[in-house]
Amino acid sequence: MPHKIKNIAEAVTAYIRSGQSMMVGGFGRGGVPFSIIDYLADHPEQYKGLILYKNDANEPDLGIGRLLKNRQVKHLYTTHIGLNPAFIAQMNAGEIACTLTPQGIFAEKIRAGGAGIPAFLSDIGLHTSYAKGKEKMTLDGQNYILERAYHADVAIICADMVDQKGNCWWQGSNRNMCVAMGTACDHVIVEAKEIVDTGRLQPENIHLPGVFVSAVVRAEPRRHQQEAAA
Amino acid sequence: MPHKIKNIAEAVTAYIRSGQSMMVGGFGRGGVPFSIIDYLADHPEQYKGLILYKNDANEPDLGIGRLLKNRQVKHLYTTHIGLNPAFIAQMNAGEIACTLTPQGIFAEKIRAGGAGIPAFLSDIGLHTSYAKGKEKMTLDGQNYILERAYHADVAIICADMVDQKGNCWWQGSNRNMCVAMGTACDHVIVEAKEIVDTGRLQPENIHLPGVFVSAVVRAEPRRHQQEAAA
Amino acid sequence: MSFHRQMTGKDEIILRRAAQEVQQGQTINLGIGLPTMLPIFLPATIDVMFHAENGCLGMGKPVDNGTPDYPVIDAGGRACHLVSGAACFDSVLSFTIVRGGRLDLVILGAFEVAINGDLANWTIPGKSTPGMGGGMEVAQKAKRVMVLSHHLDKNGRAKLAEKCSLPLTAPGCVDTLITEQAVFRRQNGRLTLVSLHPDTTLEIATSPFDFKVPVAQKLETWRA
Amino acid sequence: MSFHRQMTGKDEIILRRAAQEVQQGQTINLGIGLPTMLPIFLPATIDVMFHAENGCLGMGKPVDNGTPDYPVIDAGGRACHLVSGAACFDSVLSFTIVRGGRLDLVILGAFEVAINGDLANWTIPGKSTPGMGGGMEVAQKAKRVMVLSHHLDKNGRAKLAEKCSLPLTAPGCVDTLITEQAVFRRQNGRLTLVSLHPDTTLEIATSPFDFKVPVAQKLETWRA
Repeated sequence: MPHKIKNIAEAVTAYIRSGQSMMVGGFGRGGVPFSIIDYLADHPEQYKGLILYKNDANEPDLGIGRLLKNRQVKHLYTTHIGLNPAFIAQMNAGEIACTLTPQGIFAEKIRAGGAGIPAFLSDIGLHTSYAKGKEKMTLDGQNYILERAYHADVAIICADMVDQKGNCWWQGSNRNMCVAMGTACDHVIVEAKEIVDTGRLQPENIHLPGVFVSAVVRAEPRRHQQEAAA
Repeated sequence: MPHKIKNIAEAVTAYIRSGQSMMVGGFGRGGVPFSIIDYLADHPEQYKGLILYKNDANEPDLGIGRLLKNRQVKHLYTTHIGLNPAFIAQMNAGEIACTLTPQGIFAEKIRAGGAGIPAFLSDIGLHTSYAKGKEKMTLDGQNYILERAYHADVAIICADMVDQKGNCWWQGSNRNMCVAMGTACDHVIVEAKEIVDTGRLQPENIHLPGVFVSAVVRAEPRRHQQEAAA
Repeated sequence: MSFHRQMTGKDEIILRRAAQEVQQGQTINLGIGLPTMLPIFLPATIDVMFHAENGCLGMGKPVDNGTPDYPVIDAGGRACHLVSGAACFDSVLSFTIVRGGRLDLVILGAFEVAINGDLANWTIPGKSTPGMGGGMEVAQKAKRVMVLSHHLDKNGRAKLAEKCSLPLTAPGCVDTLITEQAVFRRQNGRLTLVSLHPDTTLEIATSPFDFKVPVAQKLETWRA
Repeated sequence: MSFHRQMTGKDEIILRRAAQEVQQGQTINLGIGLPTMLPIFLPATIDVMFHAENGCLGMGKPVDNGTPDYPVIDAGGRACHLVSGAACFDSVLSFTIVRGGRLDLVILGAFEVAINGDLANWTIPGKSTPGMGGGMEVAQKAKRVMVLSHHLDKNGRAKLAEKCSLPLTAPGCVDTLITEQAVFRRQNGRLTLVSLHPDTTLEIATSPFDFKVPVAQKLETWRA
């Protein structure tokens, strides 16, 4: 089987287009595919009008914060934006659409998209403003929100160890939304902190099997780390 | 934190009662808690009228095949019974209720029970006799079955390595339904092929965190293996 | 549990022909019975990944003297090796792969296949209900469904019927049917005879049918 | 990202009192801000497991000189050690733990708490909407919700209100409210003052309220 390793330009050119929906892994910095995002942010004219799914909005000049600042994003689906005041200002000015969802439901909607489940019931946020305007359903006398699955054209995620077949493993808390996103998109580009030989990851300990992965790219030294070191 | 290791009699006495619903791990022989099942089958008067959830019906004198043969089970929720002709005869004679569900939907219903999702939509089996009498729902013009979550009083599962806090790891294909079942019940008894010191399992490679586990028991040498060896 | 089966001459013809349908790099699920024996007939140059419902991707050769207690079994209960790059997971992720449409090819046995691609292989009401296992899902969601079957059942009736009399596993799902006499592919919604084994003729192969089977204008040469 | 905060004398009083509420063996989730500092005040004999939404159970001490790039961070972005027996997982399993009701205790900050236990801590419309993150789920599903808060906000208004004016995180979820002046527990559906810090009096503690706060007949001694 031909290996899946590509360089970033190849992978991005093959799978990402303006106007697409794109899931981006990460919670805080762990799991964020910084090298792929930086490539997109360095080519703002080629990749715009994106619909993003990301747990949080990173910081203004970091990760998807760069895409937001460049106005390459038309809609952000997320759970938390508390750390990006520039984005909050953009949102308040109506320049970008933002949909906030409780974090576990956000993860569950993505997972459902990957698992071929079009919708599920949930009582999370039922008696809050989150429920306003959402489809409801009654089951055994209880009221629920009908939560629809999320599915996107492409996922970009960062994993700690990846083999040539695309099998992925994450360290510590870096896994977060990456596994669910890796199952819920037509194509998945994995940014690998370390590429290992196929067979080195123990089969039982693989977090995301390579069958979901279209391409593996090597993580580059991080710009903000370089700057911090300079 | 006090460790969770108990002997089988202690754990069964603490968490299992006649008439309860019980999920039983395993697909074929992998993941089946044979020692706990044998204990239940050796005390047929104390543990009867059980409602079981199990991927398959094992063989007549093995695993839940023993519980079925002893008539300790009043309802079996499963996906495949092809290998237990004695049970098929019981079922055809109306002595036991049996609900057959497509295997992935069976797994998904259990997972939903663990994840606090009361129901989800699915198109699996929609145009087959499986769909007859099931609740339906239309979403964006597509018809779906409303699949309800499974939840049970107790799960019994077998894992390959378990630490004192109940963190579990499975080898090869032994994991099957065990993880989902381990999340979907009020109490979970894990039968451990090997009990390891807390800290020995790498945190990233734990398949089921101990938070879900009530008790850990040691697997005993298997009766059918002893007999085969005799 | 185990579903071992002695291979007959007809089985071998079917399996050799089926092996020709497998493409490089595919993710494949094999049903219980005849399909399980397909890997023996694949050339060494073909690199594919076999999926097993119970939770593996990358099933390899059967284990010599493997017992059902071996830690890696296929969905039929047979002890198997794993290939390099294999992954093991639980039933939930296993069916995320299936329902997510990640199976390129699933190869199944059948009680009946209808000319419109309907498949029945999970219950003979009142007689035998082994259960659907993962069959409904793989049949409904794989990119391509191939059925391997003897041309005639034990009673001498054709396995390919005008309409299934048994409860369906999935409607209109069969893309390819391979018997020891012929290959049928679904074209314009109907399974169409597209190739004949050299040992048979169109007359012999179509004689068991009490309905008109579509036949391709130009037959493909039998490959094996 | 990080949510560091300098600890004040009031913070310390609140945290010392809150630590007394923690029970042996509990599974606990700590919200961003003040609650994150609770572990410093727990006695060494208490053995609990801290859950972080991003995917760990068994968060330990902060890492000296830890950067946000450290592979284990808590939900507030702080680099942390793992304790022995910790498990790491993904967001999906993390919230299976939350929605499955496995959290014994969640300790949160608040914009407002209402006397009926309503909690508002995720948005101040038109001014600040950090987002609910995992807050709605932990507040709605934990077995016990404890809020840590200064008795008065920056404008001198009581954090405990007769009714929340802000959009709710979850209704009727707060079981315990701890401020530097008092402990309130929900009794008969209403947060009731059950304990007073020795430095205050009932008159001082209740004077900021423009409504009648329920007070227990017999006050508990303040523990710290």
